[in-house]
Amino acid sequence: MSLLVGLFFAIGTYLILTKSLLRIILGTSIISHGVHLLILTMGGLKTGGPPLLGLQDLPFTDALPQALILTAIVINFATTALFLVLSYRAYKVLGTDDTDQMRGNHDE
Amino acid sequence: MIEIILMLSLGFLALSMMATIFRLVIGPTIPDRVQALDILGINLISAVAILSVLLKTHAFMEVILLIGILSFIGTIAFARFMERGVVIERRRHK
Amino acid sequence: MKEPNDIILHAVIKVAVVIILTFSINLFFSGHHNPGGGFIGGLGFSAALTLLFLAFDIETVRQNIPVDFKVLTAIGVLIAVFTGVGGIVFGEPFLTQAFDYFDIPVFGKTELATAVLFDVGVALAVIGTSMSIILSIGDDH
Amino acid sequence: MSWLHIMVLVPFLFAIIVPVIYRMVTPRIHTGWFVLIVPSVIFLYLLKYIPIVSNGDSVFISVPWIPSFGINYTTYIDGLSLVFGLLITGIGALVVLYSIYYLSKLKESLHNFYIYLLLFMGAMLGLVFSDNILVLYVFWELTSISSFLLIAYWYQREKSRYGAQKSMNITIFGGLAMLAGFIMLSMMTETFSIREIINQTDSIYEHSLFLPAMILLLIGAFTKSAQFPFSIWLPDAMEAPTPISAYLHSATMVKAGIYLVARMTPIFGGTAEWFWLVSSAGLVTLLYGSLNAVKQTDLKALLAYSTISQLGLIMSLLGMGSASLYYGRGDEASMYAAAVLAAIFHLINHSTFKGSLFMVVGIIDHETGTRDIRRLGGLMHLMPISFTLAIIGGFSMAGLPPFNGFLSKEMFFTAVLNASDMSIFSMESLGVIFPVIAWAASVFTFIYSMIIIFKTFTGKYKPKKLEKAVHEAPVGMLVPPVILSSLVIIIFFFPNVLSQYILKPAMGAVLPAYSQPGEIEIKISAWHGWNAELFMTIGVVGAGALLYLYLKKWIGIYSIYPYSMTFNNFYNQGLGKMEDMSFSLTKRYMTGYIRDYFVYIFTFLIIIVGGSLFYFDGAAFDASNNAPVSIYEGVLIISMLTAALTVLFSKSRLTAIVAVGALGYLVSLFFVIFRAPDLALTQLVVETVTTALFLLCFYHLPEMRRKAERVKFRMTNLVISIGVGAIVAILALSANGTRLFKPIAYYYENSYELAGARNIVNAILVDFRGIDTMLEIFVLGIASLGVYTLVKLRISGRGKSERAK
Amino acid sequence: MNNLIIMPIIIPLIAGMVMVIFRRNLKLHKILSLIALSGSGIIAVKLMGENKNDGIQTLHLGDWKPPFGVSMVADMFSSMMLLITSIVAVCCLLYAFRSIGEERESHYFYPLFLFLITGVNGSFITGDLFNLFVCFEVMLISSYVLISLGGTKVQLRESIKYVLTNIISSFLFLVAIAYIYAITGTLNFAHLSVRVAETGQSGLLTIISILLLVIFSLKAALFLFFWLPGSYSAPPTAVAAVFAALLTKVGIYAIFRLFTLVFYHEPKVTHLLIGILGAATMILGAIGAVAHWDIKNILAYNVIIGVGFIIAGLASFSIEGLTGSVYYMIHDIIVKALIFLLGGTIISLTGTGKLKDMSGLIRNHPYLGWMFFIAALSLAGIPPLSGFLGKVFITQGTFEAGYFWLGAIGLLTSLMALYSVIKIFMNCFWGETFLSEEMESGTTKGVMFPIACLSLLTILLGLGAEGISAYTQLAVQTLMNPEIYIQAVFGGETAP
Repeated sequence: MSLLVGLFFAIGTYLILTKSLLRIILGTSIISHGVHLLILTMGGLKTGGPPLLGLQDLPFTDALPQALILTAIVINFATTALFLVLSYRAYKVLGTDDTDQMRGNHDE
Repeated sequence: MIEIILMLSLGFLALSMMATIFRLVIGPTIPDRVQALDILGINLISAVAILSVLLKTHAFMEVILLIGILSFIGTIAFARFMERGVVIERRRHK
Repeated sequence: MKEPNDIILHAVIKVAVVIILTFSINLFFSGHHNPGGGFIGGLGFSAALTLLFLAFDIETVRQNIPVDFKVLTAIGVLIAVFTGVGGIVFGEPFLTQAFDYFDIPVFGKTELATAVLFDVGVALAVIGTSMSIILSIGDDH
Repeated sequence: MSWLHIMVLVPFLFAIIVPVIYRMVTPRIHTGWFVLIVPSVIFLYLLKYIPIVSNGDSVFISVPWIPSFGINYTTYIDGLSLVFGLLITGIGALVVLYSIYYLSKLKESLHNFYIYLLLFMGAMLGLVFSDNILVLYVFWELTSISSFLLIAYWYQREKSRYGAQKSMNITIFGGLAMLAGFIMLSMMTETFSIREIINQTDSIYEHSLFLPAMILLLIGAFTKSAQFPFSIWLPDAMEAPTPISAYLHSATMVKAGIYLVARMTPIFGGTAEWFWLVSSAGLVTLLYGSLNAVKQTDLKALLAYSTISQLGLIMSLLGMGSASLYYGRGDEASMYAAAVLAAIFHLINHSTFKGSLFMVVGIIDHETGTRDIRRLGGLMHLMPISFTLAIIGGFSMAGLPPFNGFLSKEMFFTAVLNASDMSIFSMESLGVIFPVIAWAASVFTFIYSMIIIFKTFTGKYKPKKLEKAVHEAPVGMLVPPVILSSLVIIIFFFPNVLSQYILKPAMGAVLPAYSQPGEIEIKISAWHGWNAELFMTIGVVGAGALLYLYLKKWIGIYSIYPYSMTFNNFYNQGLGKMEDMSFSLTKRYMTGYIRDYFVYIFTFLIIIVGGSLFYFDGAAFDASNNAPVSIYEGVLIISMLTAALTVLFSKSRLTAIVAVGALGYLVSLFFVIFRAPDLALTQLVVETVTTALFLLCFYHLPEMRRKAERVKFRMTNLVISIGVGAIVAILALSANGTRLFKPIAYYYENSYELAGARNIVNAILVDFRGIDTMLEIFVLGIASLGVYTLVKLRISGRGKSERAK
Repeated sequence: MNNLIIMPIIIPLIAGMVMVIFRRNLKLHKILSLIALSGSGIIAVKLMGENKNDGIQTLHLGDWKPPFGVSMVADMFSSMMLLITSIVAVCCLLYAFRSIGEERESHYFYPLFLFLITGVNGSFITGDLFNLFVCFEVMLISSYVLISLGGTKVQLRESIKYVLTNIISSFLFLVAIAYIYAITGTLNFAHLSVRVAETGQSGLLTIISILLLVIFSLKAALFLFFWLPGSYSAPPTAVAAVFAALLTKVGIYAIFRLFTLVFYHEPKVTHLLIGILGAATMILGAIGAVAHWDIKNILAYNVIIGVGFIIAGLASFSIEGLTGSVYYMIHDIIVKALIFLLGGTIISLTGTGKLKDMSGLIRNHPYLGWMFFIAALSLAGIPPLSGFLGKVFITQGTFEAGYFWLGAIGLLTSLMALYSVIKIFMNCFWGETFLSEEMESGTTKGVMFPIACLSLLTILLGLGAEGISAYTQLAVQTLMNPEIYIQAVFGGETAP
């Protein structure tokens, strides 16, 4: 799992380092998956049943990371939505999705 | 016994998913991809169902239902998009 | 563009929306003990609404559901906050949730928890948010 | 709060009401008349301390300011601070009087001028009377600031601004160095009080911070007192109105450095380092100033350099006098103690004659419209009084009798001669330099003094080069220099009165061994036989007169020394270079290109975290906690990777977006496997919505142009991304292998009893960590507002905003 | 238990949401936002009083025992930050009333402003690592919206950089949280501190603390400040001022919290690294500040210098250094807001930010000019203004820790900071006046009051430093002794 997360991070980072805005956003998406999986992994994998009481008598998996991930997913969703619209507007207004052309003049 | 069958079907489902993803990736037309996505949804439903049996839990029932709904909405949205070029219309009849 | 013919779509969706709404309400209430909860419930709800928007158009839906979703969001957040403030009123720390079991006719033994109220806030906020995002973008085209 | 504190604060308080007065009286009365009250009153008030101080007593009154940290507004009057206090207020009063006639009440914004002036006066008084080093520093910086404002009083002029900035840069730099020194001093002694520090002197000699503190303090003192090579700001400060030059840049502010050295002498004095640093800096400055003064053509610039030179003289005297502390008491000690007395004596003398000279130059400037020596000449008959004043001041500066400068110059010679006989601090071999430099510098001092007097007042009158018809200055403008000039003569005839009541107490403050009256007998006399000093003076006069007469023959030597090698040039070039280099450097890394920033960020992350991984050998792999991977999961992982790589290599937007969506679904499947139904649900829905948003926003954009990027670009990306991935993975593995504690989550397993919920995750969300959820939906709400405003609100262009549709 | 603690979060939150509901009533927006911010200010004062009398105040949300629920902790440091946040926010708000324009106002400017403050306040009082993340996100997402509110080209361009950088840092933050949870199994600061102390700060924990440092550095603009100059020059003045005053400070606060409360066992590594980063930040910031001839850029780089300097106090990890940092942080928040407001006013007057295109403003705007002068001096820590005491103590702290280079760099860069702002003053206010009052593109009407308030505050804080010394000493005492904090959170019981 950790390796998978690492790979997600590597791919995401590569995407972020490219010039196209869309790829950058996709990169952040992939990284976010990586992050969520990482939190889950760090909570300990497959060590129990689903965190629902009354289903079975097994010990439960660590529920806290799941709750954290839920919050993180939602927050990430909010951020991504905003960022998407932002870059969409930026594309419309600036006429490019190439970050290289978004440098801006230093003296502005 | 049942477990082995379940495991096997899981494996097949996985293969099916790989195939679907392959279709998703190479396309070549948009309907191809939309189809692939839809199939992926169905595959997911089956996979979750089998997993539930394997894990002996009914905790994932909602998941199954939800996947169904989403895949439904997704298909409609894509259909609409392909027909009109717009997903949500501002006003239909001028 | 040819005049659209959406009769089947409309018919199906009208049914589907009801089913989805029911399901999402179920998800919402089951959240306390089963998977689900305010967030998913809310999203399911907004999925149903989205279907409406898909099938019909923004103006039509807006006429029938005259809700400013941003206001809905605000109300949702406020509800969530005020369930917390309730704790303060009773001299407990902020966000102290209470629950107890009541015998209500028809439903039998029912648990009533302020956490559900909190979840209502969550659901409203989620519905408001997702709808207003979708509508904002949809409006832009 | 005693009267003394109030006296220090009076200038500040008065500065506040000056604008009011200015507004009330402006067309009728000159605001200066009201301001004049302040220094006069304080001067008179300070006079009452003379008897106290001359008895060897001191006054110490403390008012808490920030007592928690031992920073108190403590005033301390002893001989040294009294001398300065009297100078500040005495000369201050004269300067205010002079300014009333110098600055027109109609044309100038007088309120600004007097506010700055009062600010300065208060700061200076605070500085000299303060016993707390931090409070001293406060006032010290205030003098720099008020000097900055005064130099740039005519702020429309480019040169004024330049001079102001230069003085500020240098003096504040010095101030900061001094602050560092003070901090070290307080670290050694655990106190901010100068008196307490002096009491602990013995214990700090061996401290490792002793020398750094000393050097830093001296940098502060040298910058303020325009010692070489920090002197370059002083000539440019002459852009200030002349009363200011007379006041700040010759009589008071520049002497703050002297004051500091004198104040610190009991702490640092008696060591070889202090002796050498102070006296050699002084001597070099003395020579440098006098050499440079000769070549100046602007009268004020000439005076500026002469001030530098004289300050060097005083500084070197203090340095030589510090040797007295090495001996403690006794004959040798008193021999060197005389140097300190001379220093204070010359300090006063210099204030009198230099103040008067500045005022004369101001008069010349005021009446002729120029200060350029080449355009002046023959003013003797037109301005007889000014001429007389110039002679008195100039001769005193040159060290001729019967003026006070002669006395202190003689004492200076005595001091250097004594120093050259010194047997400590390696003076046996190097001591001979002292008299040589002193003599040479005195020769040049003589020359420039003559230039001031004779180039301006004798020779041919050149009316064509002047803008105005020249006549003598109004009486009011002459009064202050006349008073100062009379002092010049009076002091010559009655030096011992001054010595008795003012100089000796001051010396006692510098050399604690002599703090009680009657400890030492030093008699200042104009005539002390045909000794070496007298011959030196005669030599100075002779050589000086000769050189002055043949000035034209050798003045060309100065042009040999290239401008590019001067410190002034270093300063200008340095500043320019610094800005240019800063700009090019900043521009180089602040490209505005987000990829570059990410390259920095990730590289930094890799280096720092990777480096520490390596450094701590922190990677700890422990497979025992790792879950076994089943075939099904393997397939899933491979699918996920395929999807992720598809994103990486896809050429079409749609493919990439869909692939990310698929990835999301697969992740949700993972959540199912890992027994997280809530997560799976959420992930599914969120992924759908996100993908929909992606499509909505990006579908209409043109296809991605996959420009063939350079290999280097891609390699960089590759290396960095692998690095990031590796670090995350290694840390994850290590963390997974190092579970030190039982997670707190076990508590939640009682969620049904605690929160009435069977779904633990939901219980955590709405109850245990309800605030997170509350804020999370809050974030959602904000995001929806953000999306809305982004779509709807389009303010185009700058300033004028118009709403699109 | 003290429910007051949560008030600074929920008051602006509720007020903002009410405003969202009544979107069209702008008057209500103004009144409510003022009330909400001053309200949280008053509560902060009250909290400070309680801190002084009764020690650290805690609130265990939902009445769950400390490590299990989320705890809110208001120690003196947090309370002071809360108070100063409210003050600065009120001033910027007053400035915004006159300057922000109706378009932005009707597009939720005031609610967003309040939400930003909510996030900032939340970050200051939370006692839980994950909750800190959430509060950060509240703050960040409001700042994303605020920075892009208006949708001009510059805003869009710069906000993309800003948002992206912060998204990445948020991800890394989550990653670090995951690691910490895996190793220690807890998220509560106090509990973390206990557990870390129990096992000793192993190499792995130190590495993760360094990872956290990197993350907060991104937020605090410590060394990784590349996003800052651009994004702080894009939004309207009032917003830029709040950003400059508060956003980086939240990152700094987090660094302080973590490295005094949890990861304080290896100061020779972590704190030295912090010091090096601080020094590099100061140097690069100073270089950037001298380099530019544009008001916004100069000021933005000055923010960076300030960050480096505050951090230097932490690096020293001594009582003096931390005292200095606390003082300097308070000072910096005020004076950065002040100078950004002033700079924005100048730009709105002249219509340009380029120093070479302006001159002689002091003739028509003497008060503006002198306040700028005061702000400039205060910025450089010239006594007796507010930055002075902080400067002295930070320098002393670094000296006592043996980091003489750090102190020296701090002093030198403060000189360069002074040079850069005085450059603005000299070029903008001095010189020949060629812009008559009629030709100006903006006015100072109405915006002078908040500026004057802040100017007065910087003077008073300098002269009356004694007034808050009791509080700063308490704050430092808590920072230096993690046990006090732990004790307060667990209320005497031993941590599980």
